[in-house]
Amino acid sequence: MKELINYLADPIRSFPITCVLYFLMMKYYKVVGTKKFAWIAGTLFFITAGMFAMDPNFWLIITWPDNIPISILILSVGFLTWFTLYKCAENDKRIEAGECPIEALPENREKVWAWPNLVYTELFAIIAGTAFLIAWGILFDAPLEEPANPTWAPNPAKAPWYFLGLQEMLVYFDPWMAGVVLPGLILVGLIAIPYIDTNPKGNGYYTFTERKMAVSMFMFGWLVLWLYLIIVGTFLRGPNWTFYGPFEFWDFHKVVAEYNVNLSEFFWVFGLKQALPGNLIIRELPGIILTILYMGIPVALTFNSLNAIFQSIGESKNKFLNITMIAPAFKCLAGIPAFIEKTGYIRYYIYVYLAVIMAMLPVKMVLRWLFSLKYIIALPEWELNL
Amino acid sequence: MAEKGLAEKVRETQVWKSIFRHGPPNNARNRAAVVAGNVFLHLHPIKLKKSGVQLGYTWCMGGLTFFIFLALTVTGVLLMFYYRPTAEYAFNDIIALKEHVPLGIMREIHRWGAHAMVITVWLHMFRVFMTGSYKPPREFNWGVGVILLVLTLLLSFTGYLLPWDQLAIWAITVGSNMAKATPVMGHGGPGAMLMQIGDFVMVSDKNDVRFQLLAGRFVGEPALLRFYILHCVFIPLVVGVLIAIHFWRVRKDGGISAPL
Amino acid sequence: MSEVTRNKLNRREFFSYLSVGWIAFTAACAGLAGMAFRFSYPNVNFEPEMDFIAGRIEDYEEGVDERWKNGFGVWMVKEEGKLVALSNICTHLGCVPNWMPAELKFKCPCHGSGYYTSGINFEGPAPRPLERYKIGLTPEGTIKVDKTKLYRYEKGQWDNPNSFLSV
Amino acid sequence: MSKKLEPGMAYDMKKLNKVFAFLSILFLAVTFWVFLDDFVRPWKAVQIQGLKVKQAKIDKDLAIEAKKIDDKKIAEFDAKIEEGEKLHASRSEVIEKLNEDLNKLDLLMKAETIKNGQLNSNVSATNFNWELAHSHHSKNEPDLFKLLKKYKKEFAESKDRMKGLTTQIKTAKKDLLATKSELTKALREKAEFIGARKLLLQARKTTEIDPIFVIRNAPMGDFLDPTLKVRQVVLNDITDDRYFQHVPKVDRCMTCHLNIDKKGYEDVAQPYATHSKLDLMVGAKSPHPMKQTGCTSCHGGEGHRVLDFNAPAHTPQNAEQKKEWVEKYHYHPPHKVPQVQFKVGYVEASCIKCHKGVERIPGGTVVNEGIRNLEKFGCYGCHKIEGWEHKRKPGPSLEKIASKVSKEFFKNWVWSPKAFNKHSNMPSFFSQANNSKPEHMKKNITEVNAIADFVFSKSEGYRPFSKFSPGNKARGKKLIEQVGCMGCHGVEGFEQDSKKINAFAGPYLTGTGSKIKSADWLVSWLKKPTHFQEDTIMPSMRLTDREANDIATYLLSLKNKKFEDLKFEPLDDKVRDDLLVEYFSAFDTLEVARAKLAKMDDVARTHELGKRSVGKYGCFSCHNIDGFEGRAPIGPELSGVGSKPLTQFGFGHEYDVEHSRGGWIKAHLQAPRRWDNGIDKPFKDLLRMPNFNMTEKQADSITVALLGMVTDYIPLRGVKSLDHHEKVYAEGMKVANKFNCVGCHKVKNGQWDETGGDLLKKEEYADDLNMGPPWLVDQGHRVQADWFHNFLKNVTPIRPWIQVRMPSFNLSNEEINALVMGFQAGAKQQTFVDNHAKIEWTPGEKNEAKRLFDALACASCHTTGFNKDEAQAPNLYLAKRRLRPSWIKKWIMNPQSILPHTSMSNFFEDGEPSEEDYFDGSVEKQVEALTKYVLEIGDIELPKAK
Repeated sequence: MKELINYLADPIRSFPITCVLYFLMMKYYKVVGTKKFAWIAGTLFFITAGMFAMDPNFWLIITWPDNIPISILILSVGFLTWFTLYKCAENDKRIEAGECPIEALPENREKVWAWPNLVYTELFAIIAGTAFLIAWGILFDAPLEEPANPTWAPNPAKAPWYFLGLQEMLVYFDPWMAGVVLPGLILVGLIAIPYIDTNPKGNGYYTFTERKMAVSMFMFGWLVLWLYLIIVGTFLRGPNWTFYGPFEFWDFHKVVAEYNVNLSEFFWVFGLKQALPGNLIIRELPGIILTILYMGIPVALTFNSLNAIFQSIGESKNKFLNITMIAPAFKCLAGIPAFIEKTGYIRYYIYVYLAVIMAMLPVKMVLRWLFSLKYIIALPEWELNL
Repeated sequence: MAEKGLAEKVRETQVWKSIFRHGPPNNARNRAAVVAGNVFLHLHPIKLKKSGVQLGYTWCMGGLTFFIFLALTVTGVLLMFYYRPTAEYAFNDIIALKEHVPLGIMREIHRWGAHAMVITVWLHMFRVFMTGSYKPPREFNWGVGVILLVLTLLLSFTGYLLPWDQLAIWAITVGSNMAKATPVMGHGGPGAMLMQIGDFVMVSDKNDVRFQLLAGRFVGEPALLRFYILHCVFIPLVVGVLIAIHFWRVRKDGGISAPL
Repeated sequence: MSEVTRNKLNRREFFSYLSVGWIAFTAACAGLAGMAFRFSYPNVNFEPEMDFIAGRIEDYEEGVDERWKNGFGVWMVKEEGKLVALSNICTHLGCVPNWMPAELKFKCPCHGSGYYTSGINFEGPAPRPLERYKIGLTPEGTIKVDKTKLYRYEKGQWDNPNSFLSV
Repeated sequence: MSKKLEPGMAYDMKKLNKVFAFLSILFLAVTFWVFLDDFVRPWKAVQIQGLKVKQAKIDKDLAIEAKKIDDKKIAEFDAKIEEGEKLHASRSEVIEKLNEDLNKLDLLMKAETIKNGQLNSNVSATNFNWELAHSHHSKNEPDLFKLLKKYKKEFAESKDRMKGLTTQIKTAKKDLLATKSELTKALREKAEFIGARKLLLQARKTTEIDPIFVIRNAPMGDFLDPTLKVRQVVLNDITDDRYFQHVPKVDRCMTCHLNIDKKGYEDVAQPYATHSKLDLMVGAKSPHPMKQTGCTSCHGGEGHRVLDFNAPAHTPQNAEQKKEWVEKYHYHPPHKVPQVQFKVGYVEASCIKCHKGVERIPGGTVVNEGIRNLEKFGCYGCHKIEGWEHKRKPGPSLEKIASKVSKEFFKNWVWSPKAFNKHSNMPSFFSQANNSKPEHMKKNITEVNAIADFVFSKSEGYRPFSKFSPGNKARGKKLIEQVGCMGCHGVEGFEQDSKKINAFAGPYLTGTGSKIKSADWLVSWLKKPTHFQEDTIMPSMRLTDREANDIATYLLSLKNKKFEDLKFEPLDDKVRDDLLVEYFSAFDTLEVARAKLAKMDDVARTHELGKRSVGKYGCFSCHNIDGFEGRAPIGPELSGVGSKPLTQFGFGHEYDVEHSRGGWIKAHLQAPRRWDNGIDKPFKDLLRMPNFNMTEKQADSITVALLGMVTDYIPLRGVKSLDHHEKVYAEGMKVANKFNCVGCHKVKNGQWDETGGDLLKKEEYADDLNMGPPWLVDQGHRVQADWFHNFLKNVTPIRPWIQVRMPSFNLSNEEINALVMGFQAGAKQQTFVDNHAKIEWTPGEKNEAKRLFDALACASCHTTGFNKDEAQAPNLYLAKRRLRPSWIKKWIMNPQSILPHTSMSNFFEDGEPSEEDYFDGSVEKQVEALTKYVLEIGDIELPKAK
């Protein structure tokens, strides 16, 4: 059993699993968003967690002082994600029934005094928060290791836990992408959200049906691309940034079979059976062309000629296409011209490019797992690897 | 006539009256006055929609984040009395906090509070997104919020170095090495090698962004001092100003979001 | 004065005073911001020196020379008409390998990575060859090794003329 | 109001804009100003000028280089290159083919590398899995093992293929290179020929001011990689004191003194000149490299400050230079600086900071002289100096003075020692600048009378053991010259030599006849000084009765009539009583003091004043006087005088004294009483520091030594740490110094003043050093430890031709050991040498050695035991007991390398034997045989001479 979990936890498998779970959760959010589900899931979670904790290796990982915030994070995010879905489900049922959301009920629109209603709530939060922090401080010592010594590095040397998502990306991207471009785009993307999402609905109340696209994209980025990677980086990465299952001992000597090959090598050596060209640009031309093509996708999507094809696939009644969400996805794509018409090209391109670049991470992950692909463009001479 | 209670007597003193200019907030007029007349409370509107006070709607994460920020400021200022940001003393001062400084547990509270703030600020953003509260007219405030979130991470990151232990310097080393890879501006990033004329190297480990951050080629004493200043003075100041803007805009944008 | 001329005048005045004011103001503010920027780059730094004078070419025999290993962490390797300054930090986990004159290889005592005299790894967990440091001649004809500049084999940098001295 | 404003406006908008524009421009101007202010720094101008200096030097070198390169030769090279290029072009087909091959090989190699990498990672991963499975006895262990085996096999095969490919590629590349071998060779030859010039041209390029230079050093741009920058060394081993914290010293002097550690700028003006002692200081190969020792560790001053010329506290050498600096650099004397820079001649003061526990500091000419003078003048008697506390008192003991001189002589001597002996080290206390007034003189005379009465009353009795019988004065004089008295004493009648020798351990012998009370005392003293004073350093010269009497006769003939005729004024009771009352009333009323005085009788009063005066003038500091044992020295401590704040030096009203530590000390040494000038003081408070009548040179040298006595904390790792040998050597040298061995012997090759051998400067020895006391160069290697020990205990002459005598010193066993060990450590030798083993000869060797010994005519000088001629060299029969075999070899091989002046012949000049017929002309064998021979005759009982 433990070995199975160890096996499944490897990002090669756990990432798709997480994606599928996420997909199921969003698809059946009305089931998830019930109190009954919460009770069952909560109970199951605590039982499994309790069983997991019996394992010394797992215990070691979760009780390491700097990992405690992550346990708290997992618990609170888990609960609040359910809570959100619960709220959404409640509201959505009402909206589907033609009623207003709960927040818009007259009794909730009623104006109440800030004192004592709001002030007291805040006071309670402060008191509870202080008590919680003090208790946390007493129960767990703040981490402190050996005095700083620049001549030897601990292994693994990890960044603070909230940056471990970025550090995990380093496995797939060079630092300039994982450490600079991607975080920068996350920041820009977040700030841009209100300007991209022009859907006027869902302002001031929980809802999913009214803003499916926005919510599912945000939750995917937040839960899967951010929190999942942090959890992997914290719990499952040991010495040499090698993967270790949750029940696996962090053995220093562990080696994972991994030898990655550049796209240019695939193309020239294995494809064309030629020595690598001396000219850097020619050598990397396949990767460069591929990248340009990838970056061209958003432009291509605006072509009206494609629209009809998307439309037809989107309206297909094929069961497989529908269950795997391929048909709805194409339906979305078919909606692009309408979307552009509504919001304009600038919004469209910002939005789609952010999405495309965000998608580079899973794309690169999959390519790595499937083909041991190292770099699409490998120009170490210019420190430019993609 | 019944004897006046002690509380009432106190309320009638000139001192009390000079401070609180209204009676107990048990009627409409005074409830309004208590909020409007108090410099701390007047951040709040006098009345607000019921949904805005419901924990189920707000999760109170923004409030908690602000409160933790205050708690961190207080504990942080206190810790500064015992902590010296120098290579020879920093680690020992942290040990001192643990071993003999009275209520040195302040450090634990500060450390865990920092982590808690990162979590609450993320959850605050999560909630704001889920209720669509970034939608007009609140777009700008969402942007301020995102910057505050980044600054929170930076606050935590800069504070991470201060204990000056292995965990600290290597976490910062790993973190700051990313700055090295900044395109053109970092000596390990794409384009850096183009910035060279003869033996004049315009981007090297002695002048790139990482050097500016660390005041050195590696995490050393100047980096400790620089992070200390960033952590204790510079970022908190910026955060304070942005928090003021954030709150002010919440009010100006019509209070906590609610269905239109 | 007609409305048009007045507008014109206004415009001219606008350009003369208000814009000059704003441009100067902005420039000065940018200058002060630049001050803060420049202030953050110290003019001297107290970090240990990263370059050293390593004698003369004639001082080196064919093969591996260990005289700078302890002080500066550098092996001087003279081979096939080239003199190079090789880093002595194992590319695996940063231990310091030993030079094994009998087997003509560097062997890391931590996890057994092995390197040829050229610095190229051939056994053990080391992911890549040892790094080379910048090496050059001073006008006095002495060798100067600069550890701030690294040359990595897997990046094809060992062909860089600064990564070796022809002898 | 001429103009109507818009409603709601207090000002005219145009006016506001004008003011705004004005203020903004002002603001902008100030912003420019702040950058300019920050940017313009004097040292940048210095560095730019430095570039020109460097350029000039490179141009000079280039000119020299250009002479070496002639155009014809270059044309030749060029022709060769052209030819090579042609050849290379002609082989284009081969090259193309090779390139094609290489291309194919590269492809195979790349593919194989990838495969190999995959296999390698498989091997390591499978290996880990298998090891894990194996140690946990998992079920899948055999499968994993099989897999591992398979991977390993494949990996090995792949590696083999790679090796094959590598060789092929290497060959192909070699072939490719071979196609242009002529070209490469020609190019290399040319490069080698003009290599030096190329480097110089490159270097010259860095001195040019081109646009890139301007960009690099422009304001705001200069953070990237400026060429003009503050240069510094950080000294972790030497610290500055900052509120009890010792922080590494930082010196930035090289920011302007750009070439201080570079050869070739010796003749350039400062600040671009090379250090004047590059081999000793600053140079990378010197014992004090710049990166380790820095600048201000020795020079003083504020080395970390570079703001302008004044910041580092430069100190001008003299008024002239000061004037020049004022004009050139707006120089002003440094203020608020703890340690200003030393003047050029004073820098050696700093040696003392780090070189502790040694008698002489190598290379410290002036400071060594200063230390020697401190010792000579006995400064340490009255002033405590750390590390000097246990030195013997500089003056003779007065415990038996009554038997040596008369009271009248004593008084006159104390009043003015220089009147009797102008070379005397005893300083003058009386009739000085501040106590020459009649009322002072009266009191002084009374004090001297009281001192004499007191000291004589304390004096023990002494009976000489020998009787004087008049001898031959001329013979006595000759003896003085011959036996070596002048190693320690200057002697009247030998003025010329005395001046040269500058011996200081003993007094200058003049007027002895007027000084010494009893001739018997003098004879006894000459024969056995320890009989009179146990701890004297005066040795016995093993004089016979006749010799002692002869010398005494000569010395007694030296009279100082003028001094003898002096009559010292008698004691004035009233003045005495007044002085005593003053003493008594220090802590009491006059009445009590008078009552106390009244209780004392006349003798008690005189003795009381005598005792007080001895205490007042500190006589006991230099002389042993009964009753003053263990009294603290009267002068202020000198240990930290080099760090004493300048404000704590009392300059009084002496305005022409240079206002610096050094200035004060020097002035003080030359005229100690000058600080009382123009000050009205009571008699008892007058300055008492006596006048040594020092020359300026002496005062300077002592000033240097004293300035070095600083309180600076130097971390242990920064201090010169003596290794085991050096420590033992230093201890030995302390004894050698105490007994003035160095007065006669030179202990090292090199400078006179630091290595001893004063006596050798005497005229007769200067011509032939072999006639003087033997050099002790390499002595620790030359002689065996036990022989040396016995020799010092019981001196027996070694060199019969030398007239000067090795005295028998009054050495304790510890002192002998220290000397022996010291010399031994100096030569890095072991105590025990086994040369008593039987000498093993190879067949025929002994005979040949004998013949060689004869052929070299060794016995013509080393006559003892061989013939009846006068010995010109030491007795070889003693060699076995006295010398170390390894030294004998070294000596025979090349005696001049040890003692340049020796009369011993060098039989192996330039490594060639002078007698080639023996031992096949082998130097080693000859030396070996001679050594064996010399050692063997040591076993033979010395044939009775005569």
